[in-house]
Amino acid sequence: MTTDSFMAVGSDYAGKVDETFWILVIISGLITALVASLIAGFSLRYRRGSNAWRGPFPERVSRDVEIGWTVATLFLFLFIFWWAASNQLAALDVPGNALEIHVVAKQWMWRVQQPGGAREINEIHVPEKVPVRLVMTSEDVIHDLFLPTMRLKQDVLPGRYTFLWFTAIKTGVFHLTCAEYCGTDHSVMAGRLVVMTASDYARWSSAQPEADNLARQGEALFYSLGCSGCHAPTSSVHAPDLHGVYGRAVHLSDGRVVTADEAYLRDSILLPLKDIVVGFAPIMPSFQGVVTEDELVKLIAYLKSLSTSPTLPSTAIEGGRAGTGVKQ
Amino acid sequence: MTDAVIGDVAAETPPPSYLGAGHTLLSWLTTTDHKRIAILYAISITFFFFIGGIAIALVRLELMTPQGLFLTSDAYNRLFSLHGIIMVWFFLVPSIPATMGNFLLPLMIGANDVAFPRLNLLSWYLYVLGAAFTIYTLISGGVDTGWTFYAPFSTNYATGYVIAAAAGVFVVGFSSIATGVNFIATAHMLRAPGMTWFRLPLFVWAMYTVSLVMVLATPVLAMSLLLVVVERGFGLPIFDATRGGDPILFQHLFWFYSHPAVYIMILPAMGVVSEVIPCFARRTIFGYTFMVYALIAIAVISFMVWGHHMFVAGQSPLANLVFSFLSFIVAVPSAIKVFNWTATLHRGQITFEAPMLYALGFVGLFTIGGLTGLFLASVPIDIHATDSYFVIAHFHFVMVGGTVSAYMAGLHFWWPKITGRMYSEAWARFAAITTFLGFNATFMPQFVMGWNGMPRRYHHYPDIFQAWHVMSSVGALILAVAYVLPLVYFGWSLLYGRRAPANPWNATGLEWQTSSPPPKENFHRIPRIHAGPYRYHASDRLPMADDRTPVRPQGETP
Amino acid sequence: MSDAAALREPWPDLQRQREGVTVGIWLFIASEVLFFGALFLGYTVYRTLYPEAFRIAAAETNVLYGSVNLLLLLTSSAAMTIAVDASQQEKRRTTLVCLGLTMLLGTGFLLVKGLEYSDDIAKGLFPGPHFPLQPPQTQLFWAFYWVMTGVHAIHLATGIGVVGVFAFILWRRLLPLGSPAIVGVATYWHFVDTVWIILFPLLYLVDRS
Amino acid sequence: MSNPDGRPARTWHRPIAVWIALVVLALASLGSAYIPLRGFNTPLNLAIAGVMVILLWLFLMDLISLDALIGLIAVSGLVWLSFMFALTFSDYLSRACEAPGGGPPTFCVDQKVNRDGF
Repeated sequence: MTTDSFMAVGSDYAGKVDETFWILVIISGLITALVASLIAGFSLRYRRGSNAWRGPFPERVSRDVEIGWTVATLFLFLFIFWWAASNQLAALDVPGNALEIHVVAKQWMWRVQQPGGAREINEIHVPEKVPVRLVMTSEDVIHDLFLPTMRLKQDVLPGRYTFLWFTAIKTGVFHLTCAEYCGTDHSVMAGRLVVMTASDYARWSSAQPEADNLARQGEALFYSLGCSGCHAPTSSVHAPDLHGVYGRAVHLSDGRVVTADEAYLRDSILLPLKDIVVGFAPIMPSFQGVVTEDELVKLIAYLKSLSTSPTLPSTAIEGGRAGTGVKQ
Repeated sequence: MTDAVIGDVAAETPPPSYLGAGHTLLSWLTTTDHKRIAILYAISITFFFFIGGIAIALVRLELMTPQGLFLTSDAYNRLFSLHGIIMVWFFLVPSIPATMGNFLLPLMIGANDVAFPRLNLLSWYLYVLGAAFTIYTLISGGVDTGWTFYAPFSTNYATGYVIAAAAGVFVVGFSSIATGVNFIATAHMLRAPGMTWFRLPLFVWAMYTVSLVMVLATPVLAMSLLLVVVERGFGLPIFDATRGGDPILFQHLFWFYSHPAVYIMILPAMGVVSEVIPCFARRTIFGYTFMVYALIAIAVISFMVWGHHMFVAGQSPLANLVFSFLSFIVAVPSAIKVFNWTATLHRGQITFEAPMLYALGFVGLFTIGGLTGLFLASVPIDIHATDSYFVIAHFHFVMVGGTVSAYMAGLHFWWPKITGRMYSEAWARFAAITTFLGFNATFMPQFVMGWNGMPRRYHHYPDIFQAWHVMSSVGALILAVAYVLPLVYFGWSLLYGRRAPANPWNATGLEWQTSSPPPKENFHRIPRIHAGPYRYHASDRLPMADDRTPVRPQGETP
Repeated sequence: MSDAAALREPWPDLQRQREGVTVGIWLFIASEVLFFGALFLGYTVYRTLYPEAFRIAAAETNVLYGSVNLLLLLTSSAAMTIAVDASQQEKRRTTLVCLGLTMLLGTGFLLVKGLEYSDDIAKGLFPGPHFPLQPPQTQLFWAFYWVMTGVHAIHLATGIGVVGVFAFILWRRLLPLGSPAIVGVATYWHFVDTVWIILFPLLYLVDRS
Repeated sequence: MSNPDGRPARTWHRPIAVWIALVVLALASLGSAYIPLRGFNTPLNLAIAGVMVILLWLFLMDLISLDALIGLIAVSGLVWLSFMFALTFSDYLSRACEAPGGGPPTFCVDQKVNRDGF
């Protein structure tokens, strides 16, 4: 396996993290040097028997000194906080055009599904200079996807999606490891992040044997699992039409309004009684244990594709307002 | 171990030392004397220190090569889990409070004993019971959850003896609550006449504040472990994601204890160092009141920063920022303390006996440990550094470089008081310097490899980290030697050491005004206090109390 | 019998010792508040996340048993207070009777609790694969029900034991009536009562209307 | 307790009075649970429980006549509990989705959480 160093700077964000890190190293180095040299200096000058002058230290001065260094420390620390936090806040917003890759972790492997439908194990191929958003979940314990070159890591949790995004600026093969202790083979739950030029990526993607579109696979599931029996617009069962549901505001029977994003759709499939849409009876069975995480990924991809399809009218959700204030 | 000492001391003067007040094993196992309970604790935690040490020695040996030497991954996981559990709960948490705290708190405030002597003994027996569970876990095959017991790994997936291990920690938690209750009640109710709050030595303040943390944090640990046990044992879904449970809730509960627990470990260390540095600098502590307020501030704010362990766990971004902010705030009082210790040296008459060497080492290592804490409090840095060797190095700087150094400083400082014997100064200085060097050799490389992306709890690792791992392992070997040495020269001192005078360091604390070792009732009459601690300056050199006469005459001929 | 018999090392006098015991027991209570507090936190988090599931699940608790138990414990607390007051006025008989009454009421609580548990188990309300309620989050409520009431029952059983031992000691005159220990025993008992007062609305009164 | 000797002989007057108050409150809480108050049932029940606890602590546990120190200890447990609740909920309550139409953010776990992973 040819892997570049752990510390290559894989993204602009990684460069910023490094910058912050080294400035912190310099500040800490200076403070440590100050303390160390004071200790050494005092130890030498005021060793027993030296002829240094040792008078009392005036109470008032000592008080001023205390207040002085307390305030100085406080301001220094608050400055570091502000600086680190503002860097962080700037990185919170995911670009809207991010390429979405699904990652399912289990003891002790990473299963990856590309938006084009290609499946990978312990490898993630991404194009260079394109924002990539990883949508991750775990089938068993907590794992953590660690991309050292991106200076990113994020716990991968069972029963829930967590996200990471980055824009790679450097092609190559980089490390990908698990950083949250997950049992026996935790240390070998590793893989590769392969960053390719956009054209290489497109070529690679289409050459994959399973490059059947995720959404198309999801559509097949939608019929084979029987979802269409109720949710098809022509069905006689009173169930919400799902066209355009993704990203919309959904009014629930208990008065709440939620945005139908991945997490909502996931819950609606696994735990249908949790959020009942206003105007519908709670008749949908739970698909917990019936669909796997991989199948969920496909189903949700299909539902998302229904929102982007221009030909279908979006009469989907009763009482649903247009998706104001909703991103993605 | 001490019988040899007692034999001839007891015959000397009418009120025998606490060591001479009964020679049978039963007299030790049923004692309610805080000094003897301190000895019982000291023996137990020393035992566990070396068990935990052996576990990590094997781990460091295994890590000499990227593919390991002789352990399976399961065995490796069990060893580091055991190391964590034992070192945290069976050594570090009780280390200074249960030994030196128990021994010195009543002496320093001029009391005969702690407030509830029988509760004190009970706390030791709880420790022993918890220890029994842990030993059972150890011999039946260990536990593989790490010391953090994260759900759902611990509840559903771990293959080790999770319930037994959790039971051990649960029980030992109550031992630390009992100690905390005892210390707080003692500090409030049993101070000698004239011993006002602002005349208390900083060690007493440290014991007081650490007890506060123990009493208020430990029950949450107990409950979170109980919840893990009921989920694992009875299948009740508490953190089970398939039934709506949230594994992050466990982390909130766990770190609500375990972050303050770091301060349970470091506050007493700060107390010890605050006693040792003034004594060997012959200078009053700089900024006494600020030191007190800093202790209190740390004890309170330490409860509000736990979320910085969870920046990548799936916590909300807002919570990340809140916890990051509070974590920077809690660093301020710690920094103040470092500056004050340093300033105490100013215009002193400094000598460099072993306790002082350990204490100065503490200040340096704690400074590095504290500053790297700032890295981990900054969200973007933490995202890269958390769960890596950077974190390992950081908390070992605080807990080993900090707490263990201070523990050694205190042990050397009060050894003459506790045992009535002097130790070999030359060997002790050698051990102190070796500790400092070995420590840095072990953990400095871990900062480097951590930042370079070496994740923690890894049995196999990429080849590029091997050089750093080897350096670290060699450092660990030096450190091991430095920790075994005291065992040897302290043992020698018990048998052949020179008899200690009542006040070998010419220190001002109240504990030095009674004989070495102290009589069973500590003082032959309760002292009256008319001055604060640390009056080392030539101009105001007065003892804290009027009762200067030690119980036994100071005729210390070796 | 003199107070000297109740005085323990290292206290200078009985008054001081009484204060000390009070400080000690209240510290323990503060610790217990956080012990149960962790449970309350878990309950609150999940109830905030799944209000609907908690409503469905809590409808299955037996409010009659819960209420009877609340009254039993409130009464036992009153009896305990009378016992403390009586002991301080050297009213030996009243003290012992009230301690006995306290234990009796506490035991009554455990009996009722036992009946309730067997009903719950008969209805299959112990979380597991064949749990009768849907959605799955209802099991969270019941998990907390079992842990909360279980931990409380253990505390109460301990309380009965401690009161029993203490009553025996007073009965055999091993300690004088004025012993400060009674303050500790009583404060603990009241705390266990407190926990039930909080648990009652959380477990039995959810969305009854 | 505070007043070992000086208290008059009416041993059981105060406990009984408090007991009556507690029982009345308990029944009130139970009764109110069956009156539809549209979401205010639980707050009301908890408020009543709070009053009951205050009564119990002040009069049966005798906090009212004890030292301020004891009061401080008693309150400290609750204060620390409030740290735990406040900071834990700073996580859970901010795992919120953006509310459409500018309304207040609705609580919904798992929505857009964890965009902090970078």
